[in-house]
Amino acid sequence: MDPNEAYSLIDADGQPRSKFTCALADDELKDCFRSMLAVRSFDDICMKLQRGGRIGFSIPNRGVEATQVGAAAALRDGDHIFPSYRDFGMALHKGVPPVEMFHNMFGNGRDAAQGRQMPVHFSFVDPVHFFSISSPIGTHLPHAVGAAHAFKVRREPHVALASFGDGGTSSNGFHSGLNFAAVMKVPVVFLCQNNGWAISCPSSQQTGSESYAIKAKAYGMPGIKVDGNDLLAVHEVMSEALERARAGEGPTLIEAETYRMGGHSTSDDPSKYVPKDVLDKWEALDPVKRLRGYLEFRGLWTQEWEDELVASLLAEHAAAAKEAEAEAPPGLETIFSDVFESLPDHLRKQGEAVFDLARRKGDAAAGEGAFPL
Amino acid sequence: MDPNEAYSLIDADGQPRSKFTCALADDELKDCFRSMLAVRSFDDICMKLQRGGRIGFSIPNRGVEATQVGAAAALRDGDHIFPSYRDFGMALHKGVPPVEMFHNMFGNGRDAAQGRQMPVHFSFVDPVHFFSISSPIGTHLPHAVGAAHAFKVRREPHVALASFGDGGTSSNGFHSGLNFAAVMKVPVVFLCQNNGWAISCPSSQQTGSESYAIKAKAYGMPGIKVDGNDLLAVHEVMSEALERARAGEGPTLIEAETYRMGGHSTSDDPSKYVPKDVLDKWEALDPVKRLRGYLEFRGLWTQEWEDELVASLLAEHAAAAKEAEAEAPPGLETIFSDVFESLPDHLRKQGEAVFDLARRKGDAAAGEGAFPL
Amino acid sequence: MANLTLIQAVNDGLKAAMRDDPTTLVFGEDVGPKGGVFLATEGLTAEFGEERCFDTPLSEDGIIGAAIGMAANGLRPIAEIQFQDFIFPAFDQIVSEAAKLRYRSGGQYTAPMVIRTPYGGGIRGGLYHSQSGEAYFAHTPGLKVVIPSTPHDAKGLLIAAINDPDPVLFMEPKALYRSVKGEVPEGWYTVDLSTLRTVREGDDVTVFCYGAMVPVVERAAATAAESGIECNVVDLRTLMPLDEEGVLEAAKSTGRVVTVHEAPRFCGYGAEISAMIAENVIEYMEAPIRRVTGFDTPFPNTLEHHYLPDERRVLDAIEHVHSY
Amino acid sequence: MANLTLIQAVNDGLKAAMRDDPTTLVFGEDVGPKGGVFLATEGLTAEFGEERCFDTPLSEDGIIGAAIGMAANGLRPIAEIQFQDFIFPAFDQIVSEAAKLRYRSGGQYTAPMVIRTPYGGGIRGGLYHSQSGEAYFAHTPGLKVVIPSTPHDAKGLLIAAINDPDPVLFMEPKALYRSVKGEVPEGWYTVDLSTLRTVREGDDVTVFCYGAMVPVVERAAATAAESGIECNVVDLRTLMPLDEEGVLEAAKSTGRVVTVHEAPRFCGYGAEISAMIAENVIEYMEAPIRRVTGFDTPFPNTLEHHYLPDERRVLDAIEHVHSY
Ligand SMILES: Cc1ncc(C[n+]2csc(CCOP(=O)(O)OP(=O)(O)O)c2C)c(N)n1
Ligand SMILES: Cc1ncc(C[n+]2csc(CCOP(=O)(O)OP(=O)(O)O)c2C)c(N)n1
Ligand SMILES: [Mg+2]
Ligand SMILES: [Mg+2]
Repeated sequence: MDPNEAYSLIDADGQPRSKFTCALADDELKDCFRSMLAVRSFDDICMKLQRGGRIGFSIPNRGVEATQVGAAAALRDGDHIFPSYRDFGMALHKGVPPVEMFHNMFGNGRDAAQGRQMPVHFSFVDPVHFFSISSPIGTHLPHAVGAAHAFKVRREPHVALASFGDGGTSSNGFHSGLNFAAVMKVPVVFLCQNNGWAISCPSSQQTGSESYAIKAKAYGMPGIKVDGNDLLAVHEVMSEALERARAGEGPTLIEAETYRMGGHSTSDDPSKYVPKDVLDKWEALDPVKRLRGYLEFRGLWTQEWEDELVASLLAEHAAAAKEAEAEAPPGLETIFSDVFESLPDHLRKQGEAVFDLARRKGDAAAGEGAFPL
Repeated sequence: MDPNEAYSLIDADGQPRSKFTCALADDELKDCFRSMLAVRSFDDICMKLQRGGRIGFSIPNRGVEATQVGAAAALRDGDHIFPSYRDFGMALHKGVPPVEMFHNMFGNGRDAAQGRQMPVHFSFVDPVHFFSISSPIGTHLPHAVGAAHAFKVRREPHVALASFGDGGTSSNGFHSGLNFAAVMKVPVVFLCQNNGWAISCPSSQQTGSESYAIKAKAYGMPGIKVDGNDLLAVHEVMSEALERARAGEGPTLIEAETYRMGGHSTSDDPSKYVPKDVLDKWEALDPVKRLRGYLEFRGLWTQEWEDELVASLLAEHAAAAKEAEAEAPPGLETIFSDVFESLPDHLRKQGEAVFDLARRKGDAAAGEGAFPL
Repeated sequence: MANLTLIQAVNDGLKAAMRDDPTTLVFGEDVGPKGGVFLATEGLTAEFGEERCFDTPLSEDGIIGAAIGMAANGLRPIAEIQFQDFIFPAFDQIVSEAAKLRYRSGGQYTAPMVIRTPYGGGIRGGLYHSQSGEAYFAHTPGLKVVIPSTPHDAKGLLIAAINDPDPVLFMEPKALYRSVKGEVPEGWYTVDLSTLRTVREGDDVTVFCYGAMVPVVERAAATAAESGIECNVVDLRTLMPLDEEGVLEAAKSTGRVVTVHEAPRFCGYGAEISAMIAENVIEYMEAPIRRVTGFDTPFPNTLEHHYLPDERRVLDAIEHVHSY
Repeated sequence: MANLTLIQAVNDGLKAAMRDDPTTLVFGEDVGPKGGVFLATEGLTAEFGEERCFDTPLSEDGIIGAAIGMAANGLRPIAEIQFQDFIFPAFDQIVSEAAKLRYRSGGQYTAPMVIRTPYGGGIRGGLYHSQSGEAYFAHTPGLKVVIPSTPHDAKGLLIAAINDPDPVLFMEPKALYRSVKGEVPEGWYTVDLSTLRTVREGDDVTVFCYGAMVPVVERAAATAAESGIECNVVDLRTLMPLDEEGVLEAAKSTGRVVTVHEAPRFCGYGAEISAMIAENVIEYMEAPIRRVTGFDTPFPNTLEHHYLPDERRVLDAIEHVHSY
């Protein structure tokens, strides 16, 4: 395959471009469609919560649902995901309960990370290893390589998936991660979600290369470019890459060409830099519409079914958000725990001083600062 | 050109592989040959000085002379060199007086850097901009990019040459440097001297890629592989890359395939990891022998001429070494100067304390530690 | 004079410096058309063109590395690191290269450049949009470290940093970007580096602080004054090279010292202030030297207001050293 | 018991740990067939195979990044950084990732790993083969920092670090690699982290030190004793988490304190010791708290013996605080 041409199976309306066999069974296809709607639902609610000042921050995911769900659907039990902050679609598809995700969005005391991270910086071990997301771009690529090495030395049939953006390809971690992966020949798949932008930086200023997939040449691994708005194509190339990895044939770089239809985050105003006509072009390639078209072509879709799905997702997510919002914030002691496995003396003392001061002078007041201002 | 095939003009005996026009005039060719002998002479003396305990450290250069001299010969006045520690062949060819280099090898008070750096970490502005060498691998690639940007904004016709090893391609600076260079389209040439080893790490464990030149694909620039023991070929591909850069067409990555015939440094024992048969293979491809053969083919060489050259170089270098060894070490105040342009109070005080203590308790004694032990 | 926020003063300072010196240029992530995520660079590409204000790929290593090369070859780069939390990919370039270039080349090559970066908490940014890294850099010989706390200083110190012959890390307290306003002279002016600013005079307790902690300390000092404790509040402004004499004088003048910063305490900048005093003027000290700082933990999100020193905590320390 | 050099003890410790725990593995630049540039890893590939001891490409970012992923997925990586001077390309991975993983995931993911790296001067290594970076790491919440000064401790602390559930930076004083020898027990044993070692008892002056400065301080203390000054010499061994109570007790016991390290003074580790004392037990201090350190300059080459604290300088400080 030419790493500069995007591989695609269905067209803008979801019609098959040519004869092909779809590896996904009917219920799997429907499940993927449900997950794409779930991403949209989760996304919408978060946007509303943020606009309403009830959570501090969110990351829009509209436009990139097929890449995330298609990739997640290709994984098997035991595979690990090393995600970036935009990848919550993968978590949703893998069955993470939305309420757990809302605990993070509200940073409450039931959040696995005790509200220590910003919203969308998830971390799960169950039902899927969804590695703790950090903000610094690209650092998790070598982590995926290390985790994959552990699979290899334990002779386990699992693969690590590292997912990142077009901007991420410029990071130190991209270079060291891909280089180490190829030299160590470990079971890892690198998924570059080329969504057109790194905040306001377009791909043309991110790299001089013909594509992101072609960067694989620098490391001696296959580089595949796929239509990221075509869930079937994403699923197929991901599945092949995962099989190569499982067979001990080493890593693959996949570029999924898609588009970020919203802003970078709730703090961003994309109208300052995104050309309207480009948005329109991509709107026509909407991934949900395309999978819907294909489902219909396969006789798996009715409007009624979709309406029901949307309604039940909304109900579920709204209830989850409500539940999370009602939770208490983390306890003060969580500032000091989890720095080390056990609490060293100096942190015990710092913690005691906080409680002591609160007793003597009252509690600290929350500030007014909001994310990026 | 195929970035995985090394371009070559002359064979192991210096005979032209096919008809070609040599861009180098007779005197230039002879000058290059002289420089290659100069590198060998300088190298030999440094090795002897180190074995004799008179300098602390050196870096052998046997085997890579054609790459360094061929590249340097292609540069024009005003071009800047961003070298690594093995690149003193470029400085010699560009006319840096050997005695200045020996001041550095002995770390004496006439060393431009006041003996602050280890041997072979040169820095010159005259007669050529030979950027201050630092030990950390790969950091100077983005420096070359920045310097090239300055040429570009000032509309100067100069080029920055960044030179580094095969190991250097794994560094953060390789990735950021090449990426920025291509995006910014600045006049810079990246010369990867693939000498087979990064200390004891062979290329097969440095990268999974088919060649180093092909890494250019990841950045969208031409990648050229050249026979690094063939001075004519190196000179030709360098000249073309420099012209492209001067014409505003952006950066090029050149891989010069050569071989490090000695150890990594005077602290290294290569017999622990270098296979003997590989050494023999490369011995047959000796770059000095090859240029000698070509000079003879052109009727420019006699044994007598070479003997005279060798003798005069030895005399010059030995005298220079002697002069440098006799120089006094840097003054104590040089510990504190050049941290900032002017001496801040706290450093003035720290310096005064050193002098005060020396007065009261005598001078500090030199330790016995030697480089890497 | 204009009444500007701190971020406006930064923007104004950049414009003044760029108008003054054609070799200056600004680059970093999103600093071009978008004008920076905090709008510090708004309008620069429009006024100075794409050659003098431009976006770079997402690599701090590349940003700082390229800046060093530019600086060494006659330009005056002003690089932006979007958040100080993201400066670490460039740590090698800063510590190994920018900081040591003059020394290791005997002054043949130098790196006169400014790295601007927002730092500190107070915006619900969690672990990676809140950190204060000054101690890492102040500990690195060859770097200057500057932190303004007022719009006036932000502009004047920034221009001074740009004019300085050495690499300067210019840390901007993002919590103050829009929360403080002040009079800022028009056009080009500088505030000398390595000078302290006396924020408030007082004979009872000396409080050293900088950046976003300055208004917190001011509030605490005002409250302390109500109960008769007069604080001598000193804004350090330049952390390296520090006006050590000035610090020691201020410490001696009251014999009671509190240092306040957001960064973790252990090996934080406050430790140096304490150590300097304990080494040189300990005999004047009438109380323990207290530090009010962030905790020795990563920076939390929901509970950030407990992590950050606030008026309560500063006041408590002032009272403690006063009544000791 | 065997009489080993410090580097032999490190090698022995690696072997003991790798024999004990099959999930341990060693990697880095030149650690395989060559056995490391200092021979710390000699024989490991031969004994444990290429899967458990191997060379990596030249990228510290990759070495540490991969180690984190291995640690988070059930292995016990022991990564070597060839010289601490070259740890900075991995600074982001260490500070942003290894140090913060447990905190930011609420313990769902952790990074139990060891980073071994030779540090310090005394081998004519100039700017980039001599630095001491402990303050950078001790200031970073979430990391442990360990520095042995004897063969016995090198082995015992290393095994303890490998067994520790948190990321540990294990800094080896390369100046002592072959210059000290000592009795080292055979087989597997640990020396508890966060414990001090009393090197010499004395009632007059307390000297805190670690790593390659310990023998320097010992010599100075021996000389001081000749003129009747008895020093309490404390080897800190674990810099983070430090046994702070032990430090304060030792400081109180003499009321006169000197701290010695190679790293630059400004915001160096010694500042924290001074600050801790000035904050908690200043009333016991009978003299200024002195620091004997490297200078606030990059590390020079020809003149390194002037840069490094030596017996003269330590003795001078001891005499000064003693006679104060
Ligand atoms: C090392 C680092 N530098 C800068 C940032 C600030 N930042 C956050 S997201 C982002 C753009 C990322 O773009 P891309 O990788 O394409 O991912 P996308 O947001 O498009 O999914 C930037 C610059 C960061 N998080 N980390
Ligand atoms: C960042 C960094 N890591 C490690 C080292 C130690 N080191 C010095 S030279 C070298 C190998 C370099 O190999 P290569 O780039 O191929 O250059 P060569 O020595 O072969 O010319 C290593 C690992 C270093 N100098 N810098
Ligand atoms: Mg993107
Ligand atoms: Mg090499």
